[in-house]
Amino acid sequence: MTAQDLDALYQEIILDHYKHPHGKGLREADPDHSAEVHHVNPTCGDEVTLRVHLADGVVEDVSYDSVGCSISQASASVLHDLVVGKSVDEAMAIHQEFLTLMQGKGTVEPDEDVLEDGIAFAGVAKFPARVKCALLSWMAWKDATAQVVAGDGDKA
Amino acid sequence: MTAQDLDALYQEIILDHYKHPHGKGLREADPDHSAEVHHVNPTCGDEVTLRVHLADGVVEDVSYDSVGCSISQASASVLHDLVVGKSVDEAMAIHQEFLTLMQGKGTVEPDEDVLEDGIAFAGVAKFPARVKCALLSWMAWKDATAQVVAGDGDKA
Amino acid sequence: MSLEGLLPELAVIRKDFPILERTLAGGMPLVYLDSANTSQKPQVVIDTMVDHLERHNANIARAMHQLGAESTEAFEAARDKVAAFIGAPERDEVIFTKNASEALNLVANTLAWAGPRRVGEGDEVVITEMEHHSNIVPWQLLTQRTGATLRWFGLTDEGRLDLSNIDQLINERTKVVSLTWVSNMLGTINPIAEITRKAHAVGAIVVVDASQAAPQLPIDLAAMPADERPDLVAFTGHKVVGPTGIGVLWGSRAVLDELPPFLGGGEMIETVRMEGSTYAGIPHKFEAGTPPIVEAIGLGAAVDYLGHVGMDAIHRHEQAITAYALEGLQSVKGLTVLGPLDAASRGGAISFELDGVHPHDIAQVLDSRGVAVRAGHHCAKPAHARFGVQSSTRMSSYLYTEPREIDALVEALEYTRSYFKLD
Amino acid sequence: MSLEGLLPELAVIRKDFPILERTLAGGMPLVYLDSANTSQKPQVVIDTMVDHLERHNANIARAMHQLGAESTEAFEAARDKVAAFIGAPERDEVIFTKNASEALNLVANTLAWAGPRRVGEGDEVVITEMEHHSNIVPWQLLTQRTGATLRWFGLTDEGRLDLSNIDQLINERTKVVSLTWVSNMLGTINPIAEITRKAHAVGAIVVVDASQAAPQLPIDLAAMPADERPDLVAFTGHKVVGPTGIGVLWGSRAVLDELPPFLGGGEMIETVRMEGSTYAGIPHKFEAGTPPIVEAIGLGAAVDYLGHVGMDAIHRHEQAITAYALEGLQSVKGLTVLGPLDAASRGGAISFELDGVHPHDIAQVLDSRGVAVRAGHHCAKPAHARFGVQSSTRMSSYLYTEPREIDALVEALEYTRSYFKLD
Ligand SMILES: Cc1ncc(COP(=O)(O)O)c(C=O)c1O
Ligand SMILES: Cc1ncc(COP(=O)(O)O)c(C=O)c1O
Repeated sequence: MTAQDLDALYQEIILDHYKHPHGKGLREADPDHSAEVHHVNPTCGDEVTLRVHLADGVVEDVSYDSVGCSISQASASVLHDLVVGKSVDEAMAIHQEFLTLMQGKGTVEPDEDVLEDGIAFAGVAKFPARVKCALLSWMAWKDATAQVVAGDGDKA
Repeated sequence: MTAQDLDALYQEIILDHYKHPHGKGLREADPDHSAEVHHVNPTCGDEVTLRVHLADGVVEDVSYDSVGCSISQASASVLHDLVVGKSVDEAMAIHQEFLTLMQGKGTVEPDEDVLEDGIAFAGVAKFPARVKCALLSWMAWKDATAQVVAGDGDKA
Repeated sequence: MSLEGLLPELAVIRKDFPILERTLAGGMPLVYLDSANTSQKPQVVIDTMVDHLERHNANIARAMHQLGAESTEAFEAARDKVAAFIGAPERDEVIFTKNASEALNLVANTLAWAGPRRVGEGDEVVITEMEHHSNIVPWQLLTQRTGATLRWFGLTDEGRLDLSNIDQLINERTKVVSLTWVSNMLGTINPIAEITRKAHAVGAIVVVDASQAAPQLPIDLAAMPADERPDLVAFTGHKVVGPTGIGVLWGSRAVLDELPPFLGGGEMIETVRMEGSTYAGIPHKFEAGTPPIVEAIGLGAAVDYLGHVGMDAIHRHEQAITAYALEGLQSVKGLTVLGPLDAASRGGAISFELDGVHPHDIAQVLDSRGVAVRAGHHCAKPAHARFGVQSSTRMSSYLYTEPREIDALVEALEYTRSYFKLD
Repeated sequence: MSLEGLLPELAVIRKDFPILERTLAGGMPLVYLDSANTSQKPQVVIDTMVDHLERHNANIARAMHQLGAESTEAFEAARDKVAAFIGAPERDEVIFTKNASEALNLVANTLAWAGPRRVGEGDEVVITEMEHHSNIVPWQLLTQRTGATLRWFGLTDEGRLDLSNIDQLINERTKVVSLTWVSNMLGTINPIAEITRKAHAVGAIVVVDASQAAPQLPIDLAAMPADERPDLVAFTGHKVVGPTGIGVLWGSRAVLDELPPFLGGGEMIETVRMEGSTYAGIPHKFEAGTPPIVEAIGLGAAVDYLGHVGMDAIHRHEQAITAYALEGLQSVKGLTVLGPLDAASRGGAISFELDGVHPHDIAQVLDSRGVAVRAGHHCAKPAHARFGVQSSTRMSSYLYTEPREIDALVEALEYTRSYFKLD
């Protein structure tokens, strides 16, 4: 990659989220409506422990503890911003949008209205080795959310 | 290989032994002074069952049953000619001479006084894939002979 | 000489294979009729490998620099190509092994250890009498080691599977049925769909050795009805114009997920602590260590090449050559073909006997005329034993084989007869 | 720039490696410092493989035509070359596998099944905390599956084996001690002779992972005193300038004869009947199926190449570069090297941390300057955990590395610090 690509990858927004992550730390949550997952990136060992708390179909909180590179840390922070307070359906749609962006090999134009700071990850999509970093917490979130939904279903 | 090599491989002597093998067939032998072995060439599946009968340090008989190509059949026949009636030590020396010839990649000059018809196998030594054919019954003979000698030793 | 069904661009295709220009000892041109043993390689496969080694070589997955990214991308693109070649329902179901033998052993070895598919005492594994040793010995080892029972289909005199006792053989104790799609000795094409249906009906999994099928039959796994689709399919790179050192195990995600790991090490893990480890998902779970990277990339180029020529066209070509060869061979006095005589229902490997000359001696005389065939048991001793022979001579063609090469074989066989002074 | 100990013909050697001429994105020349991950290939290795594929390709052993004889001869000559490279007491003790991981698994897997070396309940297997995952997971699988116990040597703060409890660890219950010769993360060279002596004294066998040793240390097994000579040694082709898809397991005939077969199939048999089979002797017993033929031949050319340069000279070169790199790296503010700091007693892989920047980010910035290093856990998670880090950045040199490439690395690290706005 060139110096220019480097700057496309490490957008200021990403470095800001990295240095000042939003919502980091694991918070207590009502055990009936929450789930915790632990995901790792087997290639590099980056890890995230992530808790999702849902209430009445709304994402009440996403709290997480993680070790990893700037991309993986910043993307957890952006995830927190984007999904907390949204309905599960809306949040899943945002997840899908982010996934599409990341898997687009740099050809997908991100929608700022949906992805907000997440558009800064458009540059990451060009680096296959880093896509996994950006998706680590997002995949963990989806997994945890599915678990809560399934658990709630059991009780219904 | 060329047509010339082919003729070097399939010497008349070899084809004669192949068509009219000496000593072929399994013969009864005093169980105290004989051993039977079964050897296969794993590559092509050629097989020999071979019995050695020793008496007073002399090779009384070598009898065998075998399935295989002209080279392996002819070499069993020549083996029979060369070792039957010889002392075990003499026979082992002939075995060594034949082995040296076959492993010489065509560079060893055979001694007709020792190897008699066996010198016809000089051409085979140039074909690594066929050396195993020529040695099949010779290796079986050595194995069986060693077994009888060891067995006799036990009784001594 | 032009036969119905030959590849229209045969002369052009032959030019793609540099070895076909080789002359042998005594100035003899090469007549290569040993493709069921290993196929020759087109220039594009060789060039792709060279380009990788000279310009993009790096380890994969773990390396995140540019060379690493290029290498990883080429390796994973090869997986996509192989998945497309066999119509795999999912690309991650394609596992790279070192050859077909390892692929078959991977299955037999892991079935001993854990999981719902585990084979134990009282269980039965069914194979056939026409299997290659690589689809016999792994199952012998598995059943011996676990106390299970090995059973097998016999063969008819014509060289087909004897299915008369299929309902006894495949029963509620059967855990695995493993069989070859196309026999490497007899050429027989087996009724995979029918046998898979029976096996699935009793809850057994089906393993198919496609080592001889992949080179010559179009395969579309996704298009097969689920109850007729095998659970696992193995083939080997060097028989589909790819390099040695690479093989493929395709397995349905459901079954692969049920198998415990095979080899342990780098790349197949999720996390490792001294006290214990967790494992990655497929395909990585079964790809421990640095995989055969340049070999997978070469295989990708190989199946692409076959795809461009067209597997339907290759299959037609093989059938045309096989029919022509069956006819030519049977014109030789004292020659008996082992296996089905109908070219339309068989593969292109033809094993035969010639009265009065041992296969080794035939192959040797043929070689002196530049004609390369295989002599021996072709790693199928039980099938030879079934026909009361210990070895045979085998010719096998491929997409680059011309009718005049069959003529050369037939002539060389006549010469063999005269060389050994048969009437 | 010229250092004491560098290869005298370094410029000429670099010309042998075509990839070193590569320019990367943005016109950056390649600075390849990831050789412990995989080494680059000299032209002679590539050309040898191409020549084989274009002119001599055929299956081995089983093929008796001219191409088959040529291929078999080249393959077996490669075995001779590898045997010479490690000073193997017998050439038949050299077994070709697909990589080091398979070699290690071969041993761990077969020890579960049969024979005097069988590992069972109550037995102990000893490894170390600095092993590559490929020398951890196989032993975890073995001990979990058989009810044996896995134990391990810890590490000192300096990154060496903690031998203080060696007499408790290696005891009369110990059946196997398996350890790396040179660590791929810490660079540490382990005292193989001493540990082997202890293990042999209690009747255990010793398995050595020489994946990082074979590229840089002269190895002469035959010259080792028998009680200090490991019983089994594994290494991998792609780290000794050979291709991927090929690895080596050397084992003493005595121990190899005691192990049951690993993979079953073609070439590893003596005879096969449906009811049961008997197996060939070494090396074939452990080489089921078509082996990686062109890969073995490539490896033969590779070890020949290293032999011509001279392993002593290569070792000196590595030491010189390593000393220079240790010095350069430590001049970077906030950088900590993990592992021994004395170049004379370590290998050429140097892992480090840089305060305030994650290894992935370091590697990415380095890559933008053409400098290729590895970031992550290097398949040595437990060793990272031991030092309380989750990942690290690793540079690794080889016989083609120049001092100016170390300079480029150091400069790029300085640039990384400024890019991430560290003071
Ligand atoms: C010390 C060590 N052991 C084992 C291996 C595994 O080698 P391979 O991936 O070629 O099987 C490696 C390299 O990755 C290594 O560095
Ligand atoms: C039917 C069949 N199965 C399995 C194999 C084994 O393939 P490989 O030797 O590449 O593992 C072969 C070829 O040798 C074969 O013809």
